[in-house]
Amino acid sequence: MGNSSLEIIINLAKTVVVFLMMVQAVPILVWLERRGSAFIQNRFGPNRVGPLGLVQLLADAAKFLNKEDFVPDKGNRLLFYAAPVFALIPAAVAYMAMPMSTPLKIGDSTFLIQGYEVNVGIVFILGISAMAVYTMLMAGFGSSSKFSLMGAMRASAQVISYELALGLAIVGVIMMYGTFNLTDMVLAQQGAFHFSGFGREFSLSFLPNWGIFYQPLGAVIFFAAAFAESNRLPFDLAEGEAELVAGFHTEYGGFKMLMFFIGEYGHMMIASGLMTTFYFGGYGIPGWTIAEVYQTGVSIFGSETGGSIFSSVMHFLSYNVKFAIFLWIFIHVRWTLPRFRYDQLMDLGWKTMLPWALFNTILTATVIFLASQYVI
Amino acid sequence: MNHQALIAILLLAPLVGFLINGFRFRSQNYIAAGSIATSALIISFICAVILFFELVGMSPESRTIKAEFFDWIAVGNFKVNAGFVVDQISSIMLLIITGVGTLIHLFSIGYMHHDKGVTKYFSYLNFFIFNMLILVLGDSLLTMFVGWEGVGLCSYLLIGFWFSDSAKAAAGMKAFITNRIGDAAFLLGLFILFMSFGTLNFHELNALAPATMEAGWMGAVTLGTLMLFIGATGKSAQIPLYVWLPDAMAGPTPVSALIHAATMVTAGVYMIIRLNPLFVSAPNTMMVIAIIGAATAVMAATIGLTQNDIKKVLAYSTVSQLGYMFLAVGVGAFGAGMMHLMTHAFFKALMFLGAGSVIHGMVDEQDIRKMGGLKKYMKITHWTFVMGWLAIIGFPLFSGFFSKDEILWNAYSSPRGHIGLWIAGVVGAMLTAFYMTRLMALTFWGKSRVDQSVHPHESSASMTIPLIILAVLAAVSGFVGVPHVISEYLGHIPNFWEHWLEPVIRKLPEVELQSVTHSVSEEWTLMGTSVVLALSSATAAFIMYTKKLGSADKVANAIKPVYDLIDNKYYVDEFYFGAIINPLIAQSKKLWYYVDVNFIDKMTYAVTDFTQNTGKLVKTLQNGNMQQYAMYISLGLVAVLSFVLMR
Amino acid sequence: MQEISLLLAVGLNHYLILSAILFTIGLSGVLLRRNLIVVMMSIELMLNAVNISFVAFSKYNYNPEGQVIVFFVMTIAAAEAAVGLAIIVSIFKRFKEVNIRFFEHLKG
Amino acid sequence: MSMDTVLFWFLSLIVIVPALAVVLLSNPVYSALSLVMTMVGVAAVFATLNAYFLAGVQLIVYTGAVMVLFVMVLMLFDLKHDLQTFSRGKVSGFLKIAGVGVMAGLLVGAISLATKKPSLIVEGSPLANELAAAAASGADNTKILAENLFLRNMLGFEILGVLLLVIAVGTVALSRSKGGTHARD
Repeated sequence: MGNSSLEIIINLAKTVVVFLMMVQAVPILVWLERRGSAFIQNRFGPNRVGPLGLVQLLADAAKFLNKEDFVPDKGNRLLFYAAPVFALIPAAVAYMAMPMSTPLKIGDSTFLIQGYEVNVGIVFILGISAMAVYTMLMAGFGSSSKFSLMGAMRASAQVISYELALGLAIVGVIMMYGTFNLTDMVLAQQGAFHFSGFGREFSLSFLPNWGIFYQPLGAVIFFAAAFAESNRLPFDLAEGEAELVAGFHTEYGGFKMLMFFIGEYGHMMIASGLMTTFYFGGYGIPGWTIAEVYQTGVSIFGSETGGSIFSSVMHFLSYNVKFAIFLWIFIHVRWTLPRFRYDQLMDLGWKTMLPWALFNTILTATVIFLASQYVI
Repeated sequence: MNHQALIAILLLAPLVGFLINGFRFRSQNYIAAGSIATSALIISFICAVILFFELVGMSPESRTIKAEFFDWIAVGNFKVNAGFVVDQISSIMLLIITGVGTLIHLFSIGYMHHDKGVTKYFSYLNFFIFNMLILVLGDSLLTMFVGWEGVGLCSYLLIGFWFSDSAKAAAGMKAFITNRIGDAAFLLGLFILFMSFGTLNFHELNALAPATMEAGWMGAVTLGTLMLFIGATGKSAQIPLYVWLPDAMAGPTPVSALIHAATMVTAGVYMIIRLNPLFVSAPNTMMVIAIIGAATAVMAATIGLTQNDIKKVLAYSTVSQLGYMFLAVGVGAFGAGMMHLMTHAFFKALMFLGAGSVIHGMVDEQDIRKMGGLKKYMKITHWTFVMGWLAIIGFPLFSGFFSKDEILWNAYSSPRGHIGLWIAGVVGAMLTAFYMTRLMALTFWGKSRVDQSVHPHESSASMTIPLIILAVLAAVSGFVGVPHVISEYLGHIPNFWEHWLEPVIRKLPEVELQSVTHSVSEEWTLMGTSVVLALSSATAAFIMYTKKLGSADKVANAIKPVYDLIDNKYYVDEFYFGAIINPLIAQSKKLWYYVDVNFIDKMTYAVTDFTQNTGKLVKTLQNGNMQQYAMYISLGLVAVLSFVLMR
Repeated sequence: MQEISLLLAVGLNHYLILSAILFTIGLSGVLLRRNLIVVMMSIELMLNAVNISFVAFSKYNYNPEGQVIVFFVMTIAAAEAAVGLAIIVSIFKRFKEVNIRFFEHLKG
Repeated sequence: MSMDTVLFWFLSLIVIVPALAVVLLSNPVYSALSLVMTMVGVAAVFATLNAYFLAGVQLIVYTGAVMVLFVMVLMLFDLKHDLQTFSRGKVSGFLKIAGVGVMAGLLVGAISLATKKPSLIVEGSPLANELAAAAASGADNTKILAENLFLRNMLGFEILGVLLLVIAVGTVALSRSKGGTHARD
């Protein structure tokens, strides 16, 4: 955790900050989603409260807090209350492992711009976010409502099914970078497009060295599976309004409902963050390596601490720009695509994405092997 | 093609044929079954011919082709390879087996075409050939024993081929059990030889054969070879184990031709020739062999006089001729024995096939009293049969003449021969001439006594072609081994036979020691005597059974006690039953009623009762309750853990 | 002092005893519970207990084989759970209950 | 009191209390959710033992797949009527509890006896030095695990693959309704 007590305190505080950042991003996203959907579908969004309806969220929050906190009569109280809490925790814990910028060096102390670094980052994030299923199951069972239970069943079946494709899509990335560590992956995507293999060097100066150029198929599969994992349209069978009222959170209202919301946006953020990290260079800035940024900072501020701060800020911005683009894509897709039917969903998962993900894995392994063994 | 592959193909072709036909044994398509089996044999025959000419191309001393496929048994010092060897002796056997075998397969297509089990029949035949080839090619006694047992099995299967007839099934069992006795002795012989020499390989055994003659009866070589010879009496139908062969005629006639005349029954002779250096070292064994051979030759011939079944006559004739072969090897004339083996294979196969043709033409009638005058219905069969007849009675210049004459001459002149043996041989030859002529006369010549309902007819080409080929062979094959005295008058035909076998035949040591030489005139005298006696006997038979039909009965009445004795085959079967089998059965029944029922059964019942009761008791533990099982496991774990800890 | 050092110096036997306790809890579940699914969960508990000791040995003996075995155990446990649950579902379809006594019908 | 010690005691609490709950709670849904808690705790224990990859796999496989199946099945059954929690039978019940108790004692005894001997910790694995180095530097040992799994235990790995295929087919065969996926049973 750190060497001195100061570092420990700062690191602990940092986790709280990252958590709050994540939670506070949610109102912005909600606003963005509602405004965006209004533009896309040509209807009224939030526009009365405050400029551009920005204060609408505060009003909403007040409403959520004041709503009646009811529990279904036949329901299981314990599970009913536990479910929203568990919705929040895995998402937050997983997001904290995401590297958001270069480490901040102040004097002898080093602070990572992420909740904490995990060596097996990918596995950790996958494992933690897999626990989100329980939230839905608990909510569905605790509500003692047919709609909720069916929603929960659908959701969990869907999440389990797509976890396979998701995991296999990532295997390609892992094989390519040879690490589970997210920071190492980001560092591996620095600079211009170049790689060595078949006894030669290949390079293209106008392209960044991003994973998307090595793993296009994997990226597509991962992105689609991430949609399914976060239960968003076009995969929101679990809460399909037309069929199940609202799925597993039919019986929820007020603040508990809000927590489900945060959890769902949290998953969206994890997916966007992973997408950025795996395939789009993470916090890296295209055409400007970390060392160059650092040197620039040093020359501007005249000190190493200044350079480090400059680098961290710049990369944090870079990361958030990419991150925001993916979040917007999530929102955009939600309001433009229709929902799948359940059998289509399962067919897509098992018969299309899983085989392609397997193919991608085998192809990647073959190419990596050949590139290391043979000379053209 | 290398030799190993050739031998492999030679061996595997019949096996493959056996497997193909064996897996489709329900099929009744006799053309398919026959052609598969026959072509397998043709392949083997071609391989045998190639191998033979390979041998011819080699120098006389090194005429050996070896093939070792894999280690069969390896226990301590005892090691047996699946090794096969082709040399002068086995190459001749190969040619006989595959050649005659091919002809008999061909004959069978015609003979068996109406039978329901034709595919099964052909698969057995092929399997027989496979085993016979192993017997012949095996380079050790143990490999030979595999084939030895295999041919026994096939013989059993084919004798009892029509097993729905209980008499025929019983004949099969008789053959099998009789052979078992011989095989037990054979195995004992194997053990004795392995104990004293430490090997079962023919080559090594022959090399280890002691140079000095072993006197007495209890020496390892004498005892071992004697045991082997008892095994041979079982397989080759000699006194005292000949009784199965006449009954074996219950099988299909081509089987009798192939197995019980040409090939399998000669295995005993072949085995002795194979091990001739060893046998030479045991003069007492040789003496026993010669005496038993001569006795069998005479005894079987006398029984042949009275038989009325065409196949039985031929069967006793076979026993008698095998006796000649044993007489030959018993007096040390291994070459003559081998030659008689070959000529006999030709003419006896011919006569059996001819008999088959007759039986086929007469719609399964085998009694010669109901035949007669078939000459005009079956021309080809008749003339080929005549060839065989001339050969077997030793008509000059036919094959049988040369081989039989060689045997008789050796029986007299060999240092281990005796004038008594020669007399027995000549008597046997006279009797042979008599009963064969009787057979000819009753079957083909004279007036027809055929039933009105039966219309004899000549057989189809697939049956007559083998007859013709065999007839030619029966007539001329004797010229491969023409004796010196005759060849002078025939333009000095060299004696191929002697030259061929010379390197593998051990000369009797007495020949070098004794300086007794036999004059040419002596040989001429003996030869003339035997031929004249045989021919006059044949003439007498011809007159008795064609011109003066009643005279045979008169003679029989005149010597009624003797005739009855012979007609009942010397009561040998009855003797065996009375002296051995029935007491054995009675004792076994006693054992069954007292020992088995009172002790063994009770003991086994006690064991089963105990098991059952324990089972009933323990059954309650297995009540399907999984958790109780888990409890047993954990209690066991507790027990083990506490044992480990408290120790 | 002995007690304090036992509390403070965590070593191999601490993990082993943790594993043993977990194993015993799982075993008692297998022995005593009537609900088939809970019995299966208890089996998972036992497997996890064993896994802990494997990993502990792996760490303290510097031998990666222990972790490989754990990997295998996990795979087999997943397979076992899948088949076991399929059987339980069949039994539930037949008897509308998952009491372990219905498994007695499988003894044949 | 170092961080590791605190972690260990905390985690053993996290592991054992839910484990007890699994066995003792009469509602199987609670049991299942307690078991999830135990699994997470075990994963954390793995992490304290430097087996980070295994901890992740434990999370993915056990909590993410196996336990989800359990919970789903339980919720599908929705057992309305009360199921007897514990099995009956005075003698066997006593035997079982006694057996478990004695075994617990014996196990703990065995462990404490055995660990007094230094021989329980053995050197000699071919990768021991690498692993020791990795442990010393706090680095990840996933690579060593991979080398061991894919080079030295290849056959086992392949057999596991075949086993999984068989299991997949067998499970589908067991659980499908007669007449195809869409037929009523």
